[in-house]
Amino acid sequence: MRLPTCFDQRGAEMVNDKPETVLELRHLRTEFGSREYPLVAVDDISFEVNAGEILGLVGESGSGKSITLRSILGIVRPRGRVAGEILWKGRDLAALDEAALRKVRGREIAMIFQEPMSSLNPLLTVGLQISENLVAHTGLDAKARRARATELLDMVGIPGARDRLGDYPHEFSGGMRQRVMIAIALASNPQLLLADEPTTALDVTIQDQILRLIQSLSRDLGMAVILVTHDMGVVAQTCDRVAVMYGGRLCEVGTTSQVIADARHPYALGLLRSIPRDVAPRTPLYSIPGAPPALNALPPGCAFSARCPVAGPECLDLRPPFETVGQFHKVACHHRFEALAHFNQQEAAQ
Amino acid sequence: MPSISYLLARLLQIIPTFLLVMVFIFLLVRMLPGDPAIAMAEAKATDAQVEQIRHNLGLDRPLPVQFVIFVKNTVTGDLGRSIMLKAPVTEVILDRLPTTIFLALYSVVLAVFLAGPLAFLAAVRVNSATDVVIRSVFQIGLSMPVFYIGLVLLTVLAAQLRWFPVGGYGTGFLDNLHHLILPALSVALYTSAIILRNLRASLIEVLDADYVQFARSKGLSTRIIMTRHVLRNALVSTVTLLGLSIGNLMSGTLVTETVFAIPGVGRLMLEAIFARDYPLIQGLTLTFAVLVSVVFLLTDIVQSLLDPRLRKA
Amino acid sequence: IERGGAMSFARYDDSAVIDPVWADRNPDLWMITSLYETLLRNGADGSIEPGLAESYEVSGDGKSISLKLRDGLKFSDGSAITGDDVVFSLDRARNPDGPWAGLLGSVEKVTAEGGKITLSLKQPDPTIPSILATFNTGIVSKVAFEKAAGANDQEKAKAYFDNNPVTSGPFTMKSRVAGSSMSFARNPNYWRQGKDGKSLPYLDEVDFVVIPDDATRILKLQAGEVDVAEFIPFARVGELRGDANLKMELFPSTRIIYAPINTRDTRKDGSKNPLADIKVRQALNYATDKNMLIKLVTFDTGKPMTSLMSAATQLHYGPEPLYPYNPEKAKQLLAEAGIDGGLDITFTTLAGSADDATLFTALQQMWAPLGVNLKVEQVDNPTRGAKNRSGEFDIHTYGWANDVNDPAQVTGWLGYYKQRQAVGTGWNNAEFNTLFEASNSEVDQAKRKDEYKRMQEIYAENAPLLFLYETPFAVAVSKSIEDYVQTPLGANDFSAAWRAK
Amino acid sequence: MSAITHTEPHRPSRFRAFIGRAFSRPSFAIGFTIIAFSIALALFPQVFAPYDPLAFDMTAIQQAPSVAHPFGTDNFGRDVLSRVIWAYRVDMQMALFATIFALTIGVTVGAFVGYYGGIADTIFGRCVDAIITFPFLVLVIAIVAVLGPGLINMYIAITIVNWVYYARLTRAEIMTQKSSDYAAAGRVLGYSDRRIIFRHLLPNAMSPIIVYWMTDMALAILLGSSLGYLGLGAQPPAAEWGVLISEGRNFLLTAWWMSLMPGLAIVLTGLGFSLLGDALADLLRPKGR
Amino acid sequence: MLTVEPAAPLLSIRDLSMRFSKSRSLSDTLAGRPRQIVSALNGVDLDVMPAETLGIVGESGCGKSTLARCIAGLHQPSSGDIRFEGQSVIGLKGASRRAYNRRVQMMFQDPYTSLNPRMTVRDTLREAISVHHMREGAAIDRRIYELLDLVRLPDGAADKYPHEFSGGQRQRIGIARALSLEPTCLVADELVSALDVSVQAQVVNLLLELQDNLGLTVLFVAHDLRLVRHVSHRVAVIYLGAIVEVGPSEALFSRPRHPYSQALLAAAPSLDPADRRRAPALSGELPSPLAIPPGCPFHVRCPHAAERCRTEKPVLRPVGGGMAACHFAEAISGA
Ligand SMILES: Nc1ncnc2c1ncn2[C@@H]1O[C@H](COP(=O)(O)OP(=O)(O)OP(=O)(O)O)[C@@H](O)[C@H]1O
Ligand SMILES: Nc1ncnc2c1ncn2[C@@H]1O[C@H](COP(=O)(O)OP(=O)(O)OP(=O)(O)O)[C@@H](O)[C@H]1O
Ligand SMILES: [Mg+2]
Ligand SMILES: [Mg+2]
Repeated sequence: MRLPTCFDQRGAEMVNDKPETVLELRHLRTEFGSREYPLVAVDDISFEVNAGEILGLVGESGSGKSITLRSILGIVRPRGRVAGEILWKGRDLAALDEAALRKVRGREIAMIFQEPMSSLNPLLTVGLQISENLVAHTGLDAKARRARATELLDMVGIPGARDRLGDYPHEFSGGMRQRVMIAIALASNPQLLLADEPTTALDVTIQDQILRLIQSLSRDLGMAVILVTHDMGVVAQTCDRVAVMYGGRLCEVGTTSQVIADARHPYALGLLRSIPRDVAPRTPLYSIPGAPPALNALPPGCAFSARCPVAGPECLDLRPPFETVGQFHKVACHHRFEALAHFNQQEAAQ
Repeated sequence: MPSISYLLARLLQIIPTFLLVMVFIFLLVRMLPGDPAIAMAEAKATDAQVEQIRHNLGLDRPLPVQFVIFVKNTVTGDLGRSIMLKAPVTEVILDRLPTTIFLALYSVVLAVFLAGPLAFLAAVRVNSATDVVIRSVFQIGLSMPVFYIGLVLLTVLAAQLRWFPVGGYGTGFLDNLHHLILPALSVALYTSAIILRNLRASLIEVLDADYVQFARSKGLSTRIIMTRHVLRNALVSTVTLLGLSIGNLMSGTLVTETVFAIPGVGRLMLEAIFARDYPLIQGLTLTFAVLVSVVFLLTDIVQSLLDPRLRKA
Repeated sequence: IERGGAMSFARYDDSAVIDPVWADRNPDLWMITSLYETLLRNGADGSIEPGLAESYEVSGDGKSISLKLRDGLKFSDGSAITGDDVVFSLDRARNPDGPWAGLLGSVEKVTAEGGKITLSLKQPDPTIPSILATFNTGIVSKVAFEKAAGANDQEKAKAYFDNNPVTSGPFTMKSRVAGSSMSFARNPNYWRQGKDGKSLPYLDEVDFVVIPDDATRILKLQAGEVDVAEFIPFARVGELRGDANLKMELFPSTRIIYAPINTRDTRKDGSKNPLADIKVRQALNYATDKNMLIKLVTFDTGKPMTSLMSAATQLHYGPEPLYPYNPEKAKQLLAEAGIDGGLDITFTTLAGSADDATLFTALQQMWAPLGVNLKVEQVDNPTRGAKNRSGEFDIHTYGWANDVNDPAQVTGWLGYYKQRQAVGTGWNNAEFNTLFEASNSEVDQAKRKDEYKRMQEIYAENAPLLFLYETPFAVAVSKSIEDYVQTPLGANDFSAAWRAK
Repeated sequence: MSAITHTEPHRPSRFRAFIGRAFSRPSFAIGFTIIAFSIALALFPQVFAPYDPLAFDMTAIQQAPSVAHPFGTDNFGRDVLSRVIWAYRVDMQMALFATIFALTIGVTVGAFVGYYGGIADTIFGRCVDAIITFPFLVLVIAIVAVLGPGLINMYIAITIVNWVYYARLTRAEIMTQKSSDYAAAGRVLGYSDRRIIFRHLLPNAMSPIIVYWMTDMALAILLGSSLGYLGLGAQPPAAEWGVLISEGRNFLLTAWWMSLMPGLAIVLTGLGFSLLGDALADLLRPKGR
Repeated sequence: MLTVEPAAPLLSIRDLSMRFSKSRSLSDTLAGRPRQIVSALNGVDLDVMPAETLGIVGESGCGKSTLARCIAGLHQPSSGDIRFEGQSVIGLKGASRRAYNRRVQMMFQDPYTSLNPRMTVRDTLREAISVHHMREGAAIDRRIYELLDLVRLPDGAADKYPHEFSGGQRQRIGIARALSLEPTCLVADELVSALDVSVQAQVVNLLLELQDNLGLTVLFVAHDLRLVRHVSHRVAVIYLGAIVEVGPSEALFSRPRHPYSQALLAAAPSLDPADRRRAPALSGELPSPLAIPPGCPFHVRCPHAAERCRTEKPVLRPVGGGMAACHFAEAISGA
């Protein structure tokens, strides 16, 4: 298999510089609700992100992607309880208090929220919402902040940026708001960007532009990125590695080409199958049978077992361990070979 | 800023309010049993004397004539003479109004300072013991008559501890602050209870909002998050309520003014009603109408300053 | 001891205009004699004493009264008090628009020759000396008054009052903030001398603060911020007696608390009025335990009524309390009146008055055994006044204090049909009316006394009222203040008050 | 596919679940208990009151709280506890009737005005200003004069003034709700405006209104008490908390229990209402946490 | 169906324009600055045939939602006409509006906010059915289960509240609600943007199936070109409030005529990680709907822009199998 060109380059860098792991999650667990009957939104997740790397995070809606990102920044507290370790450059963010976390937030780690409609304060001008970031994290004076804010809006493709600084969020379209959020997140040149579906509301041309921007920042400044998305195309075009989540748990991690072209987990396989490609127009698409599980009623074993075409009896009770199936490629499934066979068969049958 | 046409429209709207109030108050006041002549002469005057007084006051004229005179005089700025105080109504009102406005504003400021931080605390620790205790304590303000709370405050803080004077008001700003603290406090206890509940509810909502989470993710200081993002947004709805309470206070301080011996318009209104002092009642009502309209206008302006979405043309 | 100093006084209400002619509310009336001296004065024992006039004389036919002014009298501004001022003041007092003009109704003309004042009367009027000791004949300075701005007498009066009036009484007006405070200063030209031979008044200054709320007024006194608090609720009298820093004064008064009964044959709604029956009225009076009421409402500071007027009124006749509690007799009277199926009566009270509420509660309990079903109707003061005038009530509460040191005022008010339909009761007794008319021009004091005795007997028997009780004026005074009095007529008399310097 | 097989409810009892959820919250549990107890006292005061609330006892005037009279006695020797208990009847009634009509009228008017805006809103705005400006006392005295004193007329007077507050509140809520997607969805589904207002917008706007209503009940008791001054409200000798407090006001130092005990009753009841209101609003929020 | 066009369009939109005026602030008024106008739609011409799926794609903020809302009657267009079965539907009121809406349903982008959070699925559906008297009495309940069945929701779903469902399920509730009125036309505004691919597939399958079974006309607004291509018979491309190209789906995707369509297709991310583009699809300043450039609105970003484009506004004209609004459509696409 031919490595993607981008990856190729990056791979070379890796060999040379021994890429520095900036973020490492160890057994991250985030739960809500009462302690007796918790809703475990993120369940024992471990992965790491290197500097200059873009990690894609995909998975079912409600599988805990956003909560994972929020847990990293500690903004699920106080209602959500975060356990495990979040090692940011060796420091455990989970153990830090609010004040210490504040120094990390925005400056070192920035986040783009999923809902562009509700994540901007409706009462403050866009300019102010950008520049308050600059006030908090840079020493720029008012004039310089204005210039920087204009530059940022320009960067994310808002036309007439200078004149729009004084506008309020409700005067922007959904896509524009999303871009404003991206601008805010990028304002202080973070070392890690947590991007939660940053381009859902954007059309492909703008999406392309934004993703390019993120990519170039990542490449040129070594910014690490965790990119949550539903669009496999975006993953394929942008990410270096991909993690797949289901039911609050990680089921597969690997390089982009490993996951997209050579997925092993039945959920990941199902997901990829659902994309309309190489199917006749207006014919039924594949979709994973069954409904997503309630997070507070997951089986002790594999979260996907209820919908899995290859599940065995042990899947219900026994949590499948992460097994390495290739360089960088890990899968958590008891029956990954059956799964592969099952989906290949189906494909063949079609 | 709200648009100028909006401001103009709002100002013009005071006119119909005014007319409405004028008609209502004129009729209603004359519907009351007893009239100034009886109230004035109390029991002692003979029927003939009462008739004489009535004639002197022009009350024996037909109602429409009286109304036309009332409207004409009002338009020219003449509110008539108070029957009870034997002085021009305008003079009497202007004499007493500042005290009441001072008291109302003072108590609102106190209420905000009381309720604001505690609402924050309650909202941040929602449903905790702290929350319940704060709400319970403020409930007292909503449940006890002002005359009772006022009396307790006076007895303990003024008469016994001698920290503050018993009733009355002072001369000059600082002296007034000192004199009026107890009455302002007793009104504030009530207002703050209402504000607290409302603010707490809005705060709970706002604290949960995505934009607050987003602000946190930016690494902003708690102070900025709380003031710029949380408080400001929570205030939008509280401002309306605050406006309503100030509007209420203007005419609603009468018991306080009585208990604390403050010569304000609230007490004056009470006295005027019991004396059936028609010109004074009318004058006071119109004054309240102006004040309330101004307060509402201000709250609208403040609100649209806070919330750009409300800046409609 | 050096007498003098300043005294501060907590009032229940402010004065609007302290003017002899136009004052109409008690807070105005009761201050007038502090500013405006009358020709004659009411003595402590109720007799008429010389005032600005050193003597007075009634002509044999009773149709003229002459008085002689003292020498060297001066207004507060130093100008002399002359006959002209007296004529001016008395003529003003007769202005028919003024609320008190009726008191001088019999006066035809007032003239002055130097210091000699003559009032010629249309008919003899035994009350004139008392009226000349009453506030409405207080002497104002003609020159100063006429200078005051204003289109008519009433506006002039207000302007005069507002701008540091020239006064003849013991005090002058020093400053005033309408609705909240007022300050009197000593009039250096006042004519009277105190018991110690020094000129009155002793006080350099009296400062008034208006505190409408009873409890606050008392607190202000207890906090030492004022020296005197008037109108102490009777409920607090006992407590304040125990306060070592205070004297709890109960000044004898002419105040009576009573309940007019509608004696008309039909009620306003056209139904038959059981209270028109004298027996029913007597029965209700017997069924009322006045001592209990006195205990409950006045906390034993009051005393039962013995006549239509208070015992402190001239010509009072009342050997014993009226209608002592006797439920048996009440029952019997009701039976005689043919009331057996019970009686529905509405008791109109003043809303917000704790005393009235107590009264009602007690009466309801006392009368229930007789089959009287008492319902309450709470109204505000003007409404009560209007109901009284229109006769739209069964029984309501009222109170009275004399303004004039003569029984005619209260008697006319309570019993004379032509004046106010006998305090609105509609009670119209020919004999009473004739006696009253006669007494008003009766020059012979003894005869007049007899007429009054008879009137009081008739009134007591006919019971157009529920006779309740007399109450004193309760004033709490700091121990450091001496000789402040509230007269039986209610006037505040600071002229001899003092504190040790 | 027959209907019968489907009508089996999905879960045993939604209501039971709601109650369970409700009572697991202390603020609901406390508020509910207080109000339930208050209602019991209001319905059956004779069961709870140890004495006749009206009976004088001249031998026991103003006695301090004791075993025989836990709340002491008043200046007629009446048992304060019994009077406080009997007052529940009047005051709970006041809390309900002084607010329920204002609530109904205000919410209806506010909903329409908020939904349609425009000229109706302008007229409404003027009425609000005029009513809030209007001296309440004049209105009350006029109403008594025309209709006579009594609780019912007090309700009328309070309602005339109070609906405005509900209307303003509702208007504001409806205005924010009407721009929501589900309102648009209702329009697209071809629903009438009335249906959209009352079936869709209003239920979603109710939380703050309920909270205010519960506060208002406490306020109504307070207002009713002060109107006792004017002869509206409870007529003597009936016991009513506000009246009890003002009766005891002259005895603040000598017989503090006369005013304190009914005061505590008001505070407690008000607290009950407000805790209940907050908890209800919380529970009725669709994603109640 | 793909080839033969029925004569009468179900929905025909003519010269539809929608302008929003921004409120002026006090300082603007004082400074005499004119009121700003957002031109969300600028003369849209579009025909929708019965039983076809018309995909609508375009840049964000170009007026797709506005168009959808105008069709559903939620916005009153500033000018132009929308005809449904030949009848104008502009300014319909009362009963006729309700009757129109029964036939033309809109589904919202956000499934959660468009469902009344206080009504169970049963209540929601029952209301829609009974208001329009689609069924009566016991038949209503039966219909509810039919609908749930139709959108593949378990029967138990009937008594749950919207917040108890996943995003895809909510979308399906919305679809069931729309279908309960047995409409002729569905306007789906970004129906699946918020969903993961598997759920997207579910919803799309459902839509396709329903359309085949019920003969629904669907306007499918989306950003995901792959999906639009999959579901649409024809596709319209909007740029700055105007249609720049419309044509049969396959033709448009395989051979776009308008430079903007070309840029769109070029920008669509490929699924193959190996196939990463190096050059951006478009460059240049994004125009704002507050100030639409004269001439061809796209000329500021168009790689082929000539002098003519700056001055003359191209009209929508037949090009190849569809229509395009570009002076040089043939030249560009023919290349
Ligand atoms: N504050 C909260 N309290 C309780 N549960 C929560 C809270 N926030 C999120 N959850 C639950 O946690 C789970 C994971 O949510 P999350 O937002 O991370 O999903 P997601 O993977 O981002 O989904 P999507 O793709 O739809 O955005 C969901 O089931 C959600 O209901
Ligand atoms: N109510 C409104 N008031 C003012 N401007 C509006 C309003 N609604 C939409 N607009 C403006 O109209 C233009 C088109 O908006 P519309 O929502 O139709 O875009 P869209 O194509 O759906 O975009 P997206 O893909 O981001 O949803 C935008 O510039 C938007 O700012
Ligand atoms: Mg998410
Ligand atoms: Mg849109």
